[in-house]
Formats: sequence, structure tokens, C-alpha cells
Amino acid sequence: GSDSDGGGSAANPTTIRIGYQIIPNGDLIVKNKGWLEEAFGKDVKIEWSLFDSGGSVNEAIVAGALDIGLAGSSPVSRGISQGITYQVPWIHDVIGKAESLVAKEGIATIADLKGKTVATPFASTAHFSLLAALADAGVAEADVNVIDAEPADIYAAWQRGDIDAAYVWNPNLAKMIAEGGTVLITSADLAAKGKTTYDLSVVTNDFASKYPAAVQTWVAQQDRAVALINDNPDDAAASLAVEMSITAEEAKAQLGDLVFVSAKDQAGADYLGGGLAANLFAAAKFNVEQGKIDAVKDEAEYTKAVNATFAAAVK
Amino acid sequence: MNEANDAAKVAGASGSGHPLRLRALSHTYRTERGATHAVGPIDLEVAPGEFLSLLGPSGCGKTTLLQILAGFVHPSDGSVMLGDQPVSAPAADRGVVFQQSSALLPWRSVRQNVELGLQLAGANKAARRTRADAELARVGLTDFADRPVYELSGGMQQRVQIARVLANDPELLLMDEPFGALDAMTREHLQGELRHLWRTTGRTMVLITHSVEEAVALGSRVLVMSPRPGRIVFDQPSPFANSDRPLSVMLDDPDFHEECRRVRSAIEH
Amino acid sequence: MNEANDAAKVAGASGSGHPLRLRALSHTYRTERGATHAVGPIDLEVAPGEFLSLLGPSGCGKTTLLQILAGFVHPSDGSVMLGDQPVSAPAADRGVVFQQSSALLPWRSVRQNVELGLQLAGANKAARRTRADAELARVGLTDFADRPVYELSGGMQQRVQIARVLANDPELLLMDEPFGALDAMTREHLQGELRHLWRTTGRTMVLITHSVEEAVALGSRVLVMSPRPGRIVFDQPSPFANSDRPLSVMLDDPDFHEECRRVRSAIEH
Amino acid sequence: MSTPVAVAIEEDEQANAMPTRHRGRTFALRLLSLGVVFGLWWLLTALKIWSPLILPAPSAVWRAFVQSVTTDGPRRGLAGYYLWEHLWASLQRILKGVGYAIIVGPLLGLALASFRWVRIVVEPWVGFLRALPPLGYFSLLIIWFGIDDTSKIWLLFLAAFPPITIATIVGVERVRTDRLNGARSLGASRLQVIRHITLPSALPDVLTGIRVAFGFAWTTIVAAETANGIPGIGGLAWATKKENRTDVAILCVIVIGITAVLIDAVLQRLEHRLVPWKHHA
Amino acid sequence: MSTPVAVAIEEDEQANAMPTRHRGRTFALRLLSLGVVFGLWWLLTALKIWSPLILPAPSAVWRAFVQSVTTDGPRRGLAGYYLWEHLWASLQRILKGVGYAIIVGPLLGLALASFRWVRIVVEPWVGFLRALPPLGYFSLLIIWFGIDDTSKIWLLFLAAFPPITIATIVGVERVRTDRLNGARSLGASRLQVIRHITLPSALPDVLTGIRVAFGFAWTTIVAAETANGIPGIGGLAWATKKENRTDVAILCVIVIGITAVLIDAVLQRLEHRLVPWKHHA
Ligand SMILES: Nc1ncnc2c1ncn2[C@@H]1O[C@H](COP(=O)(O)OP(=O)(O)OP(=O)(O)O)[C@@H](O)[C@H]1O
Ligand SMILES: Nc1ncnc2c1ncn2[C@@H]1O[C@H](COP(=O)(O)OP(=O)(O)OP(=O)(O)O)[C@@H](O)[C@H]1O
Ligand SMILES: [Mg+2]
Ligand SMILES: [Mg+2]
Repeated sequence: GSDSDGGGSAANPTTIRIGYQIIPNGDLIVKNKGWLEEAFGKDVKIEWSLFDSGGSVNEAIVAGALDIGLAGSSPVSRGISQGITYQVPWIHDVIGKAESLVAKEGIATIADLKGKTVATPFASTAHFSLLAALADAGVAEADVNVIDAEPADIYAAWQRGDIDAAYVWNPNLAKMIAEGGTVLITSADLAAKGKTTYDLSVVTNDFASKYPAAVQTWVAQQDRAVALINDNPDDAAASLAVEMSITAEEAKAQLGDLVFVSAKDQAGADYLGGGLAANLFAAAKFNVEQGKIDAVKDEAEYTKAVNATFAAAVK
Repeated sequence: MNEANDAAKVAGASGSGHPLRLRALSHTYRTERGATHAVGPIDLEVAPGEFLSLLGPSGCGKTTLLQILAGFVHPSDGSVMLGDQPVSAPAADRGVVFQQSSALLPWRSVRQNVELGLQLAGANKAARRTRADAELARVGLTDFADRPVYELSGGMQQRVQIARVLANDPELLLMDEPFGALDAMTREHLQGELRHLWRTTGRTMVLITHSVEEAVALGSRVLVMSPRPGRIVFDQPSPFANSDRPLSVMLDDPDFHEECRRVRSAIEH
Repeated sequence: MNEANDAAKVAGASGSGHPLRLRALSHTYRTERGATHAVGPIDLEVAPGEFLSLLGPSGCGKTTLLQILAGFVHPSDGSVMLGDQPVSAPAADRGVVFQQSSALLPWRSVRQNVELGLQLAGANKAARRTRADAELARVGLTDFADRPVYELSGGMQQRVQIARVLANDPELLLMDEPFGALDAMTREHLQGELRHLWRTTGRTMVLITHSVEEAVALGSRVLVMSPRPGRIVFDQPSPFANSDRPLSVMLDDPDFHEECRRVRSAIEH
Repeated sequence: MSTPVAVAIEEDEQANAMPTRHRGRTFALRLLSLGVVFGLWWLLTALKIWSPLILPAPSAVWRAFVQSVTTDGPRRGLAGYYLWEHLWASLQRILKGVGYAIIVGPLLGLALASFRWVRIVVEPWVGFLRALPPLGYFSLLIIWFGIDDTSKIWLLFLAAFPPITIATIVGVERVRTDRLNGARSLGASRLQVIRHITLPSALPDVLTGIRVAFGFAWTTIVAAETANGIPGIGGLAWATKKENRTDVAILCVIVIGITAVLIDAVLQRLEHRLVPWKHHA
Repeated sequence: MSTPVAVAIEEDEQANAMPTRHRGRTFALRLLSLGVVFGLWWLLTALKIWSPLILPAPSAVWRAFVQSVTTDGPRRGLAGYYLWEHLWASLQRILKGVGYAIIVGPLLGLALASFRWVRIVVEPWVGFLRALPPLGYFSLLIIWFGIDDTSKIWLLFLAAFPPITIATIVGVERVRTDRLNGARSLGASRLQVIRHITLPSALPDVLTGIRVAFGFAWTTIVAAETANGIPGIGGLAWATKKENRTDVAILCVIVIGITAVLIDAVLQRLEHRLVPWKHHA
């Protein structure tokens, strides 16, 4: 969207560069259905780039290679703390049971994890949730052997019995539960305790101020996808199945583990209207306590980085 | 291979050994640029204990013939038999002195190069060293025993090769211009040593040389090959092999000169 | 370099050129195994158009001396001047025929190898080919012009080297046993060619050889070196260089024999 | 010189020298070894020791292959592209990255081997560069060259040029002294020596370096395609691995392996054509 | 034979032949080039063209370094370990992985170059293996060898052995025919030829292969340490990269690069000691 044509704030850019991830939410449905292309018409080119993690999306945004991206609340909180100039106009989903702490038989509580090996992909929302769960249960991180691994590798290690527990997401989570794992806590449980994690969208401040109309259109399409998920989950799952190379049944099951919030609700105080900014600030403070980042910015920075106006404006 | 070697060592001193038989031997090199008929057809019988001198114009196939005898090259036609064994691969019973000294091993000292054959046969350290030092003394390189071979001059490297092969005591000795890079004096000395060796051990020897004088003085039988494809065009016994006179003295003998002239004319026609 | 080369080409036919001056020249090889004093001290003056024959025992430093003259080796002591230029690097005014033929390029055909010098000097294709073919004819390799060099016999490769250097027409020709690997006939033919070349072009030549006959027959001046460290122990003009008789005929001349005997005794003492 | 017994094996392998009978037997043997490996794979999965999420059955990989080349309703190939589109995208990146390396590597190697001061200054940096993990510095490339192909090609280039450079240095150092001296006394200038002697002499080594570089570039393709790597066979492998579509990941690995073996075969053939004198160097 | 002008440069570089004056100048030049690169880096960051998130200032990397070797309240080094603990963990894995490759690579290369049938059957698999992206098959190694060091060492081994194998094959094919023939007619059996002629002749090539292999292994360390890689310099780079802590990532990259250059220097020295005859082979 760096191309400026006329500079008028109402005008659309000639291209919109979007970084997406393979997560079963509205973003993939919008992509699969071609709604953006439809909404913007032929004059705007939509460029979709696949990313493997929120960290990479952060990088690409700093590199000026993206206008809009998808990242978990952990990377976004870190990004704001590090001074990346972007804002959150939309919450793709609230992570519910899709991410959970699952343990081998014989481990019934989080306190039992003392001295055990727990794996999670570092720097992810799951990592954040694991640390939050341990802190909540009064278990010091040093008493648990927390190791970093990619989800597929975590599953491999789980099968061999190399690890005792893991905080992961689907499809590995479902596999591990099916193979006798016990769920100790879910992200939904943590959300209830105020440690909510999200999949968020970020848009660069540059782009948002230059092309607010485009962002508005984009948000509208996202809301349309949320509506589809809630009203016609079969149709939504069919689209996701194609994008994720899985079956429609699997896609539908995965959708059930996330919470999708309509634009109207997002604009409210629980989410973009205030709750999210507080959450991002709290996450940053937590990260500093855990020694994961150096410093926290003023709470105002986090408030500024959450923008409810677009969601509020959706009809 | 080792049996043949041992047999040769026992038989050696008594002057016996195995006859060498070449039947309709012929070789053609085939490359992308076409075929080169290098040598043959050759029929030849060499009795044990003969000393063959082989002469012929450059490129007539002498080296090729020698490599066939050594077992390095499979002839495209015909056969070679040593005793009743066909020659098909190199073995310790046939020692080879190469035209160039690239067969020496640069990571070994001069002495270690000479010891190679004995080491391969499993001789112990002391025996190896004694034998190697004796051969090095024979070729006049005692002072250079501990040098790496690449610090030696061309002629000195050639002498290392000769010592290496002599230390291995082969039944059949194949030499491709072994004295080519040597000065007259060293050459004469080594010619004397070779003749002495031949007389005392009765080994069969094949010597490729470009010097008619050398061929006539050393060989008990002189062969001349035609230009490519090389065939045997001259094959006569030489009476001077048993003489004790060094080459420089023989040069004064008119009989010797006459013989040389005959050989030379065979080459030129 | 190119200027010198052109100058040589013009000056060549008239027999003029530059004198070669060696002053207190000496060389010691230093390796991990200690130092080898290979050659020198040598003081020598060579007039333009002389034909120097160099004899000496194996390992006495002949090749080392030649490599210093060629500019391949920096002497550890003393100096070499060609005219008023110090010799410090190889250049086209000094052609070299190596003791071994490993300097040939395997990716080029025989003809392309001979053309190399002309190509480097920027001669056009036709001129290169004419000249190369003439030199190949001189050494008797016309039939092998299109072969890669590694398909040639040892002696043939040596002849390619000679042709390659001759095609380049150097002011000073340095040859390290160029005829060592050749049969008597080919050798005599090339000796004749070399003598002819020397007479008609007046080039300065240095020939290392192990054949006293060759040295005396070809050289206008015969030098003998002592065993290592090589010094000049014999330095006399030879009257036979201007004779037209081939070597084989000269062998019948008692004067020639007498001369050879004198040189030989210089080597042996 | 000659056709000695000891190298007979090797010469047999030259395509144009190999009799048809041998070729047939070679083919049969390779098919057999392929069969054995497949059999083992099938057995391992049939025994159900491990979950198919980790080692999928051959049949599952075959199904993934079928999916990857067909369209079914809204699904077009895998991740929106057919298998050959993924492969071709990666191949283009590799050809470009290694292509630049083939230009830069020998030149740099030559400069390093020929000029003392260049070597002193530059060599440690080459050593430094060739050890750097692509995953460690890829973000720098993205900032400098963007998220599109340029940064990927740079990454592949940076992976490919060091082995070529090192091979060139080794090749140059190996050139026979006689050859260099001979050319110089035929009047070759320093540059002419490099052009007419050093380069051709080092050619066999350079070609070996290029073969190693191609292999190495392939191992880097997944790292290069972790960001915006679709279409791309490495990007497909990475994305599907994240989703535990191990069948697709293994399909990609097999396609990458086969393509690499084919490229290597072409390079070996080229080597035989370009340096028939290799064994006489 | 001789000390010709053309190789004078190279011989100068041999440590024991280099006069002290030269060594001093070499050192000064290298320091200078280091200075220039640092200066450029500093300049680039001072000009603030790019966000420090992408290219942090030297001072930031220095701060990360200080953090990595100190303890401050609950923070002990970085990610719970001091820098040298990370480095030592990785070094051990690399030494083991490459160590096994140094045993297997030459043996396999020798077998491939010596026995026709081995080559026909095994060579395509080696070619296949050496192109596989570690990120594509690492999960398989984890299921087979666990999430601890064994799977990492396997990955490093798999990265390191193919270049050694290929180098060995090239070296064996290069052995002079005369040398082989000479040994056989001195009575060497096939095995003796390999032991006394082939192996020593191929040694310079094998050593070059080992140098290349070490470089590869370092580039693979991050991939190997993506799973349970702490302590480990690659694991640290990976974890901090995911957290967008570019200063630490760059610190890791620098430490990896310097360590690799030092190892290479040791290997080159070893090469000079082991094969002083390299230029006369
Ligand atoms: N590269 C080297 N390193 C050490 N010593 C060497 C080297 N080259 C030659 N020498 C020594 O220098 C001496 C002279 O060698 P040079 O090659 O000059 O002899 P030469 O007269 O040409 O002998 P030949 O007639 O056998 O060719 C020999 O003793 C040899 O050992
Ligand atoms: N490897 C090869 N490939 C093709 N042709 C070859 C090969 N080796 C030799 N020849 C050819 O075979 C013929 C005989 O070569 P050979 O080396 O046997 O000659 P020679 O009698 O030893 O010569 P010289 O006295 O020059 O050493 C030559 O014409 C040569 O061109
Ligand atoms: Mg020959
Ligand atoms: Mg010499």
C-alpha cells in the first residue's frame, strides 16, 4: 500500500500487502472466498504472503514489507513494547480450548509438573499461557524444565515419552488428548482468570492513516467472515479445509475451540474498547517479570495501539 | 600373488624361473578421437634368465608392450603367459621401473619409498631397513634416505624407483628407460649393478632403452621394434652381456661397434 | 616483456642479442629437513649466439641453475643479468624445455599446445596455425596435431614441448635434457634441427644433457659442473658445433673421440 | 596414459563407454535398492510403531501426491498451487541463487588464491559468512531485499558461493608449478596465466564445488521459503509441517531429493563433457 | 620441486615460513578490515535508516553480550545460561556430529569410489540425502532419537558427512594411475593399495571436505537446536529471534561466525602439518 495515488485519504491504495497464517479463523475464509478482491475491485491488488509465526510477521512489518498482518497477542504485545508502529483494528479470535496444557497420565495438577519437562513453542501465545498457568498455580518456572520446540517436534517427543506435558494447539493438541493426555488447563480457563490470549490483526500506522477507507473495507469483510462462522459453520469449514489442506470435519472441530466476536461486540469495552489494551499492557509487564523483554512502555502506548473505530463503524 | 612371489624368491638364486610367452599380442587404444593401433601383432618367447633389450622409434609402442607385460593394460588381442599363468593383473613377481617417476609416494621419505614392497609383503622393520639401505647405497642415495622424494632431482628420483623395485626382488624386471635421466657416470655405475644383479640372480629382465650401445652391452638378446604399430623386426642374441668390461671400455672394441651398427641399421629400416 | 620479445624477433636472424652474465650465483634450498646447497658459486659470461652444453652428475644442480636462468627460482645469492636487465621473473625472451613434460596442457590438443605462445602474443589464427604446423612437422608429429597430449607417448610429449618453445622464437633457449626420452633416430633428427636453428637464427642456447657426445657435437662451448654444490669445473669451446656431419658420422672421427674423452675425464674428477 | 586395470571400474562408468548390458544391470540394481527402501518404509508404517503423523504410510504420501496434481472443487493442488508450480518456483530461485554463485564464487576464489592482500583481508570474512546459519540472519535479508524473491535468492546465493569459492582456491593452489612457469616463459602475463592455465586447471575442482553448492542450496530452500514461500516446494513443506500434514512434508522432501539427484546427474554429465582430461590433470 | 615465483605467495603463508614482519602486517590488515566493517555497521545504525529492531547498533549488541555473561537478580546470562555455556553446548554437539562424519564420510567415499556395485546402489541415496532440508525431516529424527542431544547430533552428522564423502570420491578418482600400478606390481593387495596409496593420496581432498563439512554443520546448528536447544548458541538465536530480540540474535551470529573461523584456522594448520607434500601430490 506504499503506492500513493493522489494522497487523498479516501482513495484506495493500488496494492494491499497482507501477511496471513494458517489459523482456522475469518482471515482464511476471507482469503478463500476472495471477498477482499471482490470488495476492492480490479483496481486494488491484494498480495497474500504466508508466515509461520507472529515473530516473522513483526519482522516483515518492520521491514516495510506488509501493510496488514496476523499475529498472536504475545508477539503483538512484544512488538508494541519494542516500538513497532502498528495498531490493532480487529481481533480475529479469542483463543479458547484451542490451546491447552496437556500432560501424560499420572499428572493431575499443574503443581505435579515440578521437576517435569514441559514443551511449548517459545514466544507464542501458548508460551505466554504456560507461564501464566505456572504463575497462577504458584509453581516457579525454575522448578519446571520448560523447553522450546515446534509443535510437530513436540508431538514427536510426546510419542516417545521424552516430555511429560506440553502447551500446544491443534491439530497436535487433539492428537495428544486422543492418545490419553490429560488437559490440565485451557486458554479458556486462563481467559476467565484475566490472562486471555488472542489472534490479532495489525495494520501499520502509516497505512491506517493514509487509507482508513481501505482498512474499513477490510474490517467489514472480516466481520462478514465471523458472521459466516457463527451462522453457517459448515460453509466456513469448507473454505478453511481448502486453505488448511485438512478435511471439513477437522476444520469444523477446530473452529469450535476458538471464540469469534462480531464487530459490534469487539467495539465494546471488553475488547478493542479497552480490555485488549489492558491485556497487552499486562502481558508486557508479565513478560518483563519473566525476563523475556527488557522494558515496558507507558500504558498509553498500548491504548494508542488498539483502535476500535473501524470495528465500531461496521454497519 | 604372494605364492608366486615366494616361489620366485626361492627359484631366483638358482637362475630358474618361468618362461614368458606372447601369442599374437596386439593392442589398439580406442578414444573419442578414433583408434590408435599401437603395437602388434607380436609373437615372442622369452626363456627364464634372459636379458631382453628393446629398442624402437619414439611412439612405436614400447611402453604399451611393457604395460601389457606388467598387467596394467589388457591387450585388445592375443595373450601373455608367464609359465602357465596368464598375465592379467600386476603382481609382485613382475617389477616395473616407470618412464616417469610419478609412481613415487611424496608422503614417504626416500627410504620409506624403497621399503614399500617389503612392507607390503610383511617384512619386519629391521629387515626392511637393512635391505632398503643396501639398495640405496647401490644407487648412491644413502645421504638422501630421510628426504621426501620431491626434494630430489629428476635423476635421483629415477634412482629411487630403481632401488624400490630391486628391493622387491621380482622374478621379471620390466624397465622403461630407467637410465634416461642419468649422467654418464651414474648411468655406467648402475648399468654395472644391473648386469651384476642379472648374473648373480638369473632374473629375467626387459629393458627399454634408446641407447643402442646400452642395449647391445647389457642385453643377452636385442629386439628392435618397427614404427607404430610396433612389431619385432630384429631379434638376435648379443654376445657382450657376459663381458665384464664397462660400457666406456667396450666402445673401443670394433666387434661391439659392428654389432651396434647392425642394430642401428635395423632401426633405420 | 612483449617489447623484449619483439626485439628478439628482429635481432634474432642477425645473430645478435644480449650477453648473459652470472655473478657469484649460488642457491640453497631450505626446507624443514635442513638446507641443501645445490649450486654455486658460479661466475659466467655467455656471449650472444653461443651454444652452451652443460654436463654434470645427477643432482649436481643443473636443473636448479636452469630454473634460475629462466626466472623460476630466485637465487639465494648473486645475480643474473640478460643484457642490462636483471633476470627476476620468467619472460618470453627465455624459452624453456622442461625435464618432464608436465608443463603441457591436457585440455588442449597437440597443435593448440604448440600455438600457446603465439596466442599469448596475440598472433592471429592463421599465422598461429601455419607456424605451429611447421614446428610440428619439424618434430615429426604432424599426424598427431589434433590429439590431446595425454594420448601421446613419453617421447612424443617431449617433442611437443620442443615444438612449443621453438614456435615462440625466444632469444635464449633453455633446454633440460630435451632429447632424453627419444630414440637414437628421432634424437639425431632433432639434434640436426636444433643445430640448423642455431646457425640460422644465432640464438643463444643452453642445453643440459647427459650425453657427452651430444654436448661436444652440438655445443660451441662445453661446461661441466662438479657434484653438488655444482660449480663450473670445465669450460672450453668445442670446434664441432660448426661441422655439418651428423652425430653418428662424427663418432668415427678420432678428434671427436679425443674431445669427448677429455670432457668425460673432467666429469669423473 | 593407458587404460590400466585400476581405473577400469571408473572408466566403465562413463556413459558412452558403458555397454548396454551394464546399463541394464545398473538400472535393475537401482530399482532393487529403491524397492528395498520402499518395502522397509511400508513395513515400518504397517507395524504401526509410530503415529502416521510422524511417519505416514507410502499410500498416504501417494494420496498427497494425487491431491497435489489435481483439482477438486475449491481445492486446487496443495496450498493453491499444483506440485509442479511449487517445484518450478523453488527451482527458479535456486537456479538464480546458485547461478550468481557460479559467477561470483570462481572469481572470488581466484582473487583470493592469486592476490595475497585480498586473501588476508577477505578470507576470514568468507569463512565467517559460510558458517552463518541462514535462520539466524534471514530477517536482515528481508529488511534489505524485501519479502519477495530477491531475499530468498540472496539467501541461496550466500549458501552456494562459499563452497564454490573454497573449491576454486583449492583448485588454484593445486595447479602444477611447471605449467605456470611454462606459460610465463612463453610470455604469458599474470592475467593470461590465470585465463589460460589457472582457470582450466582448476575447472574440475570448481565443478565439484558447484555440485556441492547445489546440494547445499537445496538444504537451504526450506529456510529461504519460511516467509512468503508459497508457491515453493520448501514453503509447502514448512507450512504443512506446521499443520502436521506430514504426508505432504514427506512428499516435498522426496520431490526435493529426486530433483537434486537429477540436477547432480546433469552436472556430472557436464563434468564428463567439459573435463575429459580430468584424470590426466 | 623448486620455489618458483608463481607459488611464492602461497608458501609465504605457511605459518613457519612467514617472517614476523609479514605476520605483523597481516594482523594489522585484518584488524583494519574488521574496523572498516564495524565502522560501516555503526554508521548504518547511526543514520537510523532502519529500525534497530532489524539492525541493532553495535552498542546494543554489546549490551546483549554483557547481559549474556553476567547475572542480574533473577536473570542469569541469557535464557538461563551464560554465553559460554551456550557455545560449549553447541560446540560439543558439532564436534560429535562432525566427528562421526569424519569416521563415516571417508569410509563411505572410499567404498563408493572403489566398488562399482556399492556405488551404483548407494550413490543416488547419498545424493538424495545431501539435498534434504533439515527442517523438513527433523521430526523424524526426534521420533527416532528423542528430543535430547542424540537427534541433534544425528542432524549435524547428516549435514556433515556428504561433503566429506564427495570430497573423498573426488580425491580417490584423482589418484595417479602410475602410483596405483606401481604399488600393485610391488605386490600390494587391493586393500593394501587402498591403505597405502589411495587413502594418503586422497587425504588433501578429504581434509578439504572436512573443512567444508564443519562450515555446513555450523549453518545447521540453528535448525538442530529449534527443539530443546537451550543451552545452545543456535537455540538461543532461534528463541530470541522469535521474540524479535535482534540484538541477541546478531550476538549469536557473530559468536557462531568467529568460532567457525577459529575452527577453520585450526583445520588449515592441521592440513599444513598432515600434508606438507600437498603441492607435490
Ligand atoms: N625442491 C627442492 N627442495 C630441496 N632440495 C632440492 C629441491 N630441488 C632440488 N633439490 C636438491 O638440489 C640438488 C640439485 O638438484 P637439481 O634438480 O638441480 O639437480 P640436477 O643437476 O638437475 O640433477 P639431474 O641430472 O638428476 O636432473 C639435489 O641435491 C636436490 O636434492
Ligand atoms: N592413453 C592413450 N590413448 C591413446 N593413444 C595412446 C595412449 N598411450 C599411448 N598411445 C599411442 O600409442 C602409441 C604407442 O605409445 P607408447 O607410449 O607405447 O610408445 P613408446 O614406444 O613407449 O614411445 P616413447 O619412446 O616415446 O616413450 C603412440 O602412438 C601413442 O600416441
Ligand atoms: Mg615410452
Ligand atoms: Mg635435472
